[in-house]
Amino acid sequence: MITFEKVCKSYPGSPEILQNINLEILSGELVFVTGPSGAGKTTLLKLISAIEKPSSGSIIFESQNLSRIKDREIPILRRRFGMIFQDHKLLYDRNCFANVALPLEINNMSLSDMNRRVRAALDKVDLLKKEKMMPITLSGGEQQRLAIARAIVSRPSILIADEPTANLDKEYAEEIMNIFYSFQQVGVTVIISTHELPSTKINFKRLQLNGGSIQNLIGHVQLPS
Amino acid sequence: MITFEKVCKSYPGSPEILQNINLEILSGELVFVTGPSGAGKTTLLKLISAIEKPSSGSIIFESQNLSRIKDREIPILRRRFGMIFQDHKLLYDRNCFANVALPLEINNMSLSDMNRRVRAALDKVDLLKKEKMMPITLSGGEQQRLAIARAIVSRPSILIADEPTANLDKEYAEEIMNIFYSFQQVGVTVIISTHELPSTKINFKRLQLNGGSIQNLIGHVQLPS
Amino acid sequence: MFNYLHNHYQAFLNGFSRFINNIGASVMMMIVIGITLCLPSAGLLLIENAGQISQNIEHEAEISIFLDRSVSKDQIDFIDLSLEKNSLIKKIHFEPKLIAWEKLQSKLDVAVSSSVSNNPLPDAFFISLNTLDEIKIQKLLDSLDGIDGIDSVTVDGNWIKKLRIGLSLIKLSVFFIAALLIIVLLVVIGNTIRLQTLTYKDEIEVSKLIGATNAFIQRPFMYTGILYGLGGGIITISILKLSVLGLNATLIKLASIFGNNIIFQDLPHRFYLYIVILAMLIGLISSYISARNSIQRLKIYK
Amino acid sequence: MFNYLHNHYQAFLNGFSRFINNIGASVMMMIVIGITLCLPSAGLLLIENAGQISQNIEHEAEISIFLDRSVSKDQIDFIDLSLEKNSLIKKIHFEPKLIAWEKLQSKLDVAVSSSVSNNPLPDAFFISLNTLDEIKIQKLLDSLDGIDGIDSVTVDGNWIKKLRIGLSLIKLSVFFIAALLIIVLLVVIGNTIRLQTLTYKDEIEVSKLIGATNAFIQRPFMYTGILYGLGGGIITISILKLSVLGLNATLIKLASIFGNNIIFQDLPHRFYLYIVILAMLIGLISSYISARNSIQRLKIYK
Ligand SMILES: Nc1ncnc2c1ncn2[C@@H]1O[C@H](COP(=O)(O)OP(=O)(O)OP(=O)(O)O)[C@@H](O)[C@H]1O
Ligand SMILES: Nc1ncnc2c1ncn2[C@@H]1O[C@H](COP(=O)(O)OP(=O)(O)OP(=O)(O)O)[C@@H](O)[C@H]1O
Ligand SMILES: [Mg+2]
Ligand SMILES: [Mg+2]
Repeated sequence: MITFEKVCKSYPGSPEILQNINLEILSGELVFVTGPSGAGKTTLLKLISAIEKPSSGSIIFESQNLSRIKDREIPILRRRFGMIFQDHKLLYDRNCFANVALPLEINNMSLSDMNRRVRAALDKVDLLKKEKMMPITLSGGEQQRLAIARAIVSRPSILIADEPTANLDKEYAEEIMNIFYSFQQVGVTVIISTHELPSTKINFKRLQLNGGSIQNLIGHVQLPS
Repeated sequence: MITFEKVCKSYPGSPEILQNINLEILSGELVFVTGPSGAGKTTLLKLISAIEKPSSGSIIFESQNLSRIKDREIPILRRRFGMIFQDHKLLYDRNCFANVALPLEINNMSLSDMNRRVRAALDKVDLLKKEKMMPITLSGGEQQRLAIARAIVSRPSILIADEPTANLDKEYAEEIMNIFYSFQQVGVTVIISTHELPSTKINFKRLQLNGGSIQNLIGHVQLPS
Repeated sequence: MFNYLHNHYQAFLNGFSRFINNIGASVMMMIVIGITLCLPSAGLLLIENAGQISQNIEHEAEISIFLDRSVSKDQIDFIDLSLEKNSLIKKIHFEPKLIAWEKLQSKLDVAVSSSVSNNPLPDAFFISLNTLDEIKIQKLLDSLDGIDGIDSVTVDGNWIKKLRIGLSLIKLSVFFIAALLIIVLLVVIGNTIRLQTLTYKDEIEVSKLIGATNAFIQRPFMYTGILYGLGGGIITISILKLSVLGLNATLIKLASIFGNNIIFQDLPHRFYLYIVILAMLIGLISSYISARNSIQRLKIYK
Repeated sequence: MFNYLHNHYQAFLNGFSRFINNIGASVMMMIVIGITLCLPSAGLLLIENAGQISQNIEHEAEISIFLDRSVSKDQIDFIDLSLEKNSLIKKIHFEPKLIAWEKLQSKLDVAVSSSVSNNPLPDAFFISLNTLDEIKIQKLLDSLDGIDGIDSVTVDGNWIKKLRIGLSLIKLSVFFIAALLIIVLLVVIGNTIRLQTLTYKDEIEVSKLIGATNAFIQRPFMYTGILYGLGGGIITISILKLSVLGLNATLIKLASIFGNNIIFQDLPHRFYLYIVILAMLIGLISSYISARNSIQRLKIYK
């Protein structure tokens, strides 16, 4: 589904973050991107979602070359993604319901469908009781869950999550992981950056980014069940 | 230094978060506030820094009653605090140096002193190389460290940190904890909310907030050395 | 198609709610537009009125031909005939000396005129011309000079020239001011919308990140701009209408001083419609340009 | 004290850098202020000029007293004496019939006047009064009526009254427009500053959270407002100065048409200073009020 070929990425005025990355993510896979702070995890996810373009090499997403994508094709691409950002990027002048409804609004969905889908998503992250509240009144962990609800509401074919459990205690973190698993079960490709691998028994692929920006590709790992 | 007497806190339109809290934090103590997501950790820290006022009960800070503090006394109070927020609250239109310099500007410090102090703080969190960069170009963990630099630059007498290591991998998290310890060593009161206690050997006090918003006060704990 | 309409309807609702949420800014924008457009509109009113006056004036004399006091009826007829043959002459008016004297008497004080026993004035022709061309007029004057019975000829046209030059100067400056003010409005509205996009920058960034097109994001701002224009236009025409009514009421009260021939003509009603449409266009154009620029420039992940 | 100055210096630098960072918005604000203030300033110019003209006019006649054609030298002297005793009368001007006739002849067409053989006009006194009080004037007229040798009395003051009423109407409307425009400016600048505080809301929130006072936060905005005013004021006086120069140059060119007695008096130089100070005050006041409100209203932690 996603193929990196000799991808390098450097930001203007700083050394190369990613060097000569080759990797393949198959449709329906669950992928963890790990590595120390500053290793380039977020950068990798931004490359996949066409927020950044590679300095060299090519990224192929379903036969579309993201390094040469046109600006006006990006919105169509992004609507297929569900994205959870490290800093949540919630809208603090809309309530929880409206935050989650935003992707559906952009997809021009009818009001009744929207209602149903938003409620279902909020329920999944245990925030249905708070649908009328403003995000600013939510705790850090609740905000993180709200961001997850917004990512899953439009039933994306790829879920990209940047440290989605950073602000959550163990219990909630596991619950959230379970949501991701359940999406993977129905065929969604899930890519998660984290600095802590989950302790549940599940098949996943791990991409370890080292601080020196060399990538170690570790194959499918089966945790002891 | 800080005393809570029968403190209750509820937000308009929601049930009580904190019920009848009594606690005492002594000058120079290292305090961890723990508890599940939504238990009220952030709320507790906001009460101490006079961002929120208690619904009932009184909070005494050095013989000043924070429940009855006047609006114009708050800035003077806050300048004694170093605060690290769960969502960092960095200014994205100023570079790293200027972000850290902000508290000193407010204190009306001369440029040369400012330069020295800001550099020292950035060095402590390992960001001196990035002083000219904009926060947006920092990784999640780097932003968190920047927020820490801003909190310590004005040499506060109290450090209040809301999940300061959420976005950091184990190594960096330990480094940051060491910074907090070193502040405590020189007499600064340090209050940290976290969902993961540090694994280092050190004396600390732990305030456990349960989801039911009843507080368990656990005394000084000496980890096995 | 339905989708497209639904899209615009949603954008309109969104723009309207922003308009309401910033009602302070909205009201002030509308007042600014309203008052600013008043100026060129009032100018338009003036031009329309002045134009009518100057048209009425056009029919009056431009050349006065005074005849010898001893002129005979035949001579007068002959002069009349030769004037009527001349293609340059648009209109001929003969004023017998008796009527001229009566007019002068009514202009001078009664006390003065009553003491004058005999009519000192001659018969006269007053003619108006098709042309303002100096050379042709000079030729005409030369030809008139040769006719028997004509005592003297005076070109009266100067003051009309003055009026016309004055009017066209006013017209020019009104258009100049109007253009200037419209530019100012475009800039002011554009800047307000730009500042507004800045206050919505989080929403814009997030919308872009989850797949909204620039067109989608900028549409509500355009509706806000149109609403500003609509409100401003309505304020303009209200002020204008009230001014005309108020002014005319005052003029009627002051009729004893100024004479009651000065009544402001109201603008035709379609002009009011034009003003509102112009205001809405200004709102649309400025918000379109500034929202577009601002949204394109807003880097995501900032 | 040093601290205080240092504080303000920092705030000024901060405000100045915001002014520069938003140079687009700043330039447009200054243009808006500049053009808006032009209007009342131009009005001031007009009033100053018109005031001078009307002062010159004040010395002319307001009552005309026409004497009998058969009046004797003694009678004229007697009338003159009794007029001079009257305290209502400011100025007396006697115009012998010969002079009046010459004046009329020069006004009428040569052709007409040359055909009038004998002078039809009487001697006349033209007097101007200290008062415009209708009752007093009526009394005076009654007393004049009784005097021998006076044929008729006419109050000529109407056109001056008209001019005065016109002038005071213009004055009033200029002040009205000025007040209106200053309010508009206050609102526009205030709103721009308010929108700007919104774009700086993160900075304001964080500053509050780490101990900045409201005064500290709002100071840079006030300096931005003052800078807007300064720039706008300079634009106003530049436009004004250029207009006066340009207009006078044009009037001199058109002297052949309009006569060369119309020359625009420039405003005294201190007026230019006043305009700039006024503009800066407007900037200060509006930015103070709006930044204050906006900053107080901005809840920390939103
Ligand atoms: N826009 C940018 N311009 C310049 N440098 C950047 C930019 N974005 C990221 N960087 C740098 O690239 C490096 C990798 O950043 P990235 O955000 O990918 O790290 P990360 O692995 O996500 O770290 P963390 O776990 O702390 O979030 C960092 O050193 C960061 O400073
Ligand atoms: N301003 C507010 N208005 C209403 N409810 C609020 C407000 N702030 C917080 N709450 C609610 O109070 C509860 C406790 O919030 P708080 O932020 O203190 O939790 P926390 O312990 O910090 O959680 P986390 O670990 O997720 O950050 C949450 O359920 C939250 O929704
Ligand atoms: Mg990251
Ligand atoms: Mg919290």
